[in-house]
Amino acid sequence: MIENIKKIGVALKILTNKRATVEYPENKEILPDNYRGMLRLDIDTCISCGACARICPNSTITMVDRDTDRGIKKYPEVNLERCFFCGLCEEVCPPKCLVLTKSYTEVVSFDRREFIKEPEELN
Amino acid sequence: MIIDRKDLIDTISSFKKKGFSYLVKILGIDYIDYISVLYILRNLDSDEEIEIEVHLNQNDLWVPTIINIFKGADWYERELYEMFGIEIKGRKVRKLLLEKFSENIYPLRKSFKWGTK
Amino acid sequence: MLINELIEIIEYFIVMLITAFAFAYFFGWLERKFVGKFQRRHGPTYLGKFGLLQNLADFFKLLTKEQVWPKKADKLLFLVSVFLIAGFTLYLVMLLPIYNFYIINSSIILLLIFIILSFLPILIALNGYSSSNKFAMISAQRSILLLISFEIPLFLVLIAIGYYVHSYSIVSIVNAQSNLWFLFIMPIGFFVFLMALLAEMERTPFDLREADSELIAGWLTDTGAPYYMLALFVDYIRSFFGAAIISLLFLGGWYGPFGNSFIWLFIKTIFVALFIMFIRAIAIRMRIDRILYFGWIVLLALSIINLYLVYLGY
Amino acid sequence: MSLVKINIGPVHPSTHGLLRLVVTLDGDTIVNVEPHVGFLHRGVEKLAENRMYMQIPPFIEKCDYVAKTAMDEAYVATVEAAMGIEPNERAQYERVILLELQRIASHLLWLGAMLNDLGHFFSVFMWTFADRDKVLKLLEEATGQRMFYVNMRLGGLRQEFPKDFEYHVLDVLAYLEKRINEYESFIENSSLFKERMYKVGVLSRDDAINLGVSGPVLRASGVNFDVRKDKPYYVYKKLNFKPIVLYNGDNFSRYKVRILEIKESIRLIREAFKQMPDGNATGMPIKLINPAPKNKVVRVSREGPRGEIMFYLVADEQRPYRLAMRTPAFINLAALNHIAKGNKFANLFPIIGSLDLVMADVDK
Repeated sequence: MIENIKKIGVALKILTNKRATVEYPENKEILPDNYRGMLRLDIDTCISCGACARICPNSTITMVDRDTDRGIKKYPEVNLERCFFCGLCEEVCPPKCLVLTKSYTEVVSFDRREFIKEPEELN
Repeated sequence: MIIDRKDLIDTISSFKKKGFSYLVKILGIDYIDYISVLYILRNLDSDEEIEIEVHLNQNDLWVPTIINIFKGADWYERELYEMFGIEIKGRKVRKLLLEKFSENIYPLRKSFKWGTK
Repeated sequence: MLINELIEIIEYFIVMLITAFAFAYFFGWLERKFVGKFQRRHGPTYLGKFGLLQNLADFFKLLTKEQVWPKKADKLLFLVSVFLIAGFTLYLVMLLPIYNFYIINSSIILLLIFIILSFLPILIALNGYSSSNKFAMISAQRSILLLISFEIPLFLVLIAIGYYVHSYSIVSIVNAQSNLWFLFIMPIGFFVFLMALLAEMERTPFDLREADSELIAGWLTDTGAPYYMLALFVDYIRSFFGAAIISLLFLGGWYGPFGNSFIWLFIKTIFVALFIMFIRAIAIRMRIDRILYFGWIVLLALSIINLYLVYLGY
Repeated sequence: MSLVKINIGPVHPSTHGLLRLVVTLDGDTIVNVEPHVGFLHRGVEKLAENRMYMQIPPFIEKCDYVAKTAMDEAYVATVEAAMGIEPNERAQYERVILLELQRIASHLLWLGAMLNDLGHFFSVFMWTFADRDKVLKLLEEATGQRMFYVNMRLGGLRQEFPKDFEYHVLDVLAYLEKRINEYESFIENSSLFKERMYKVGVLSRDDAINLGVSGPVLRASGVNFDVRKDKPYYVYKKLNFKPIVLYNGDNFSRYKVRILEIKESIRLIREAFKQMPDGNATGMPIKLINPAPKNKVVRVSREGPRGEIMFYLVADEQRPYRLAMRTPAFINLAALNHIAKGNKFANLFPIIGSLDLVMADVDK
């Protein structure tokens, strides 16, 4: 029985620890600066080479053609339902225009079509 | 080392007597014209490892069971049977993952095509 | 003459009902907050000031859910046993005296309470049996096992108290504790009584009936949402009753340092409830065969020793 | 007594993930436990035959979502062996640090889930999760993602450690060391715990070898085998790593091996930070065309938190021809039937807890 009393002693000491949980909507955790969150595309520097579309393991990036002043060019369009933010596309992009930002803006919506982000929306 | 499947059981038990008492893995590889089954054993004291390979041609795929030498081989053999369709002679083997509605579907064979992108 | 007695009973009935419901409600809330603090998390904070309305929200949520009857379930037996359990528990609460405010003060009130209390596990077993779910079956067997192994030590301790006070009426027992609490007179008896009541109230380490890591929800596995809410509420009321009985019999009910009033009884009950929650946050569930060993050998021996000590005029 | 067959379904409070057990009971003692698996089967081995080398790590990591770095590092080491690339000194040290941090996080999660199976009403579960969160923050700081890091590159890491990463790690380790002693005294000082853990689910030494279990389950039965010592890789020899072996093979020794392994990992990380040379640990960035592999057949085995992870790679030009994986939980679960036979029904869940199963590991 003695060990049980020692156990209660330790338990009382543990009772004094401060809470570890954070009330999410009000205050949020601080993220490190190299956090891989939402994608951001810088349209003008994109040379539409399609490297990101080919490297993506889940093939979530498809090249969609947009007509710009210099004729029709292909730009990446991301399907966020399938993307798991592995960051391979960010590394393989030659002009480094596709970047994963720190904002994990809650990618939530009631409509599945909203998950497919057009190239213009990726900013 | 490559051996024939007839003397598989006594080579494995001879190796077990020599001290290779730990079965690491049984795996199958589909080389289109034959399927090779590998038994990897390890000697826990001297840390050596030995690979015993058996070649099976595509039409009669069966392998004798080593369940009574290594109890650990049970799930490996069931996985082998499910993934490659290799019959395990000497024991009743049931599929591990999908028992129903998966007759003669053997995913790890090269002949098994799926929606390749 | 009969009418004002009747009015007095109804008045008492309402007061006790309100205290029982209020206590059960706050017991549920306090348990979530206290165990939450113990586990370094917040507990409910979203509804109401400190999450006070959380239980209310659960109450209505469970009420709105649909009641699904399993095919093989025995509907009549289930309904009878659920409402009997609820009825008996509330009836037990009615028998408790508070200071000078009680319905019956007969000399055998304590025996009546514990006879009814020992009848509840049988009803719970029936309830589990009627839902014909495998887990509920095992839970019903365990409920009977718990009943058998914890009743005898419980009653031996009661006999010790009764012998000491020469009567079983709770009021006279509490009056006998005016100078020295029974906790100090018979500490062994207090330990045995506490363990037996923990098993009665299905609290860890003896919550075998509702062992969630093994039997999913024990005898409540197949109950529909409204009846689950009723069973949960009854569970909290039984915890209130257990805490009240312990503070009445062993901690000198309404006797306190300054004036003795019913506030002391509530403070002690809340303190005992906190202690029960603390045990729930710490202890691990005992295995069924260890509980039988604990009940039959350890508790039985202790209660006999306790009885012997009291008999010797300790 | 008639045998009762109980179906502990895929969704059960105490199975770790999606595992269906069909238990045949004779009264309260277990006659036979038959696990039904396959709920998390994603066919990673077939998937790998269709992806380029550096596209596969995200899938390999999902095969063991608790020890992600271990699987990721083991796979990338196999590809490096196939291509004849050797990570430089600093990269080896940094990989060992990340591996040991991941082992601590995995053991902490196991500790909480194990106590939860004993009926502990989530107390220790919440504490260990809060502490594991601290370790995950460290890994997040080093790799940029909280759960699936995809952090290993050929010949090194994705990026160098941030500036004062070392100081963050050292004070988290100091905090963890204090907490582990607190947990140990809290958990072991209870007769209830000893009752349910001693001599329960005993696995003898030659049964363990015959069944082919690995990792803490094997070392708790007295077999002195740890890939980090027997086939040392990276800098474990320099950190003079000694495996933890206990001998009576019951639930308690499986628990104790993991607790001591956490302490050993803490010591290893501190030692690694002391000996780490300067330099740059970033490996080769991702490219669409990887260097051609030199030797065809490669076999690499590593020590994950649950046991020995082994990759068997038959290399093709740009895609693996065949990638076979030996995941430890697969065989530990296969041994469950042998261990649990004859025990009480209430003992089944502590035994499952002590085997530290992760279902994605089993189903691959």
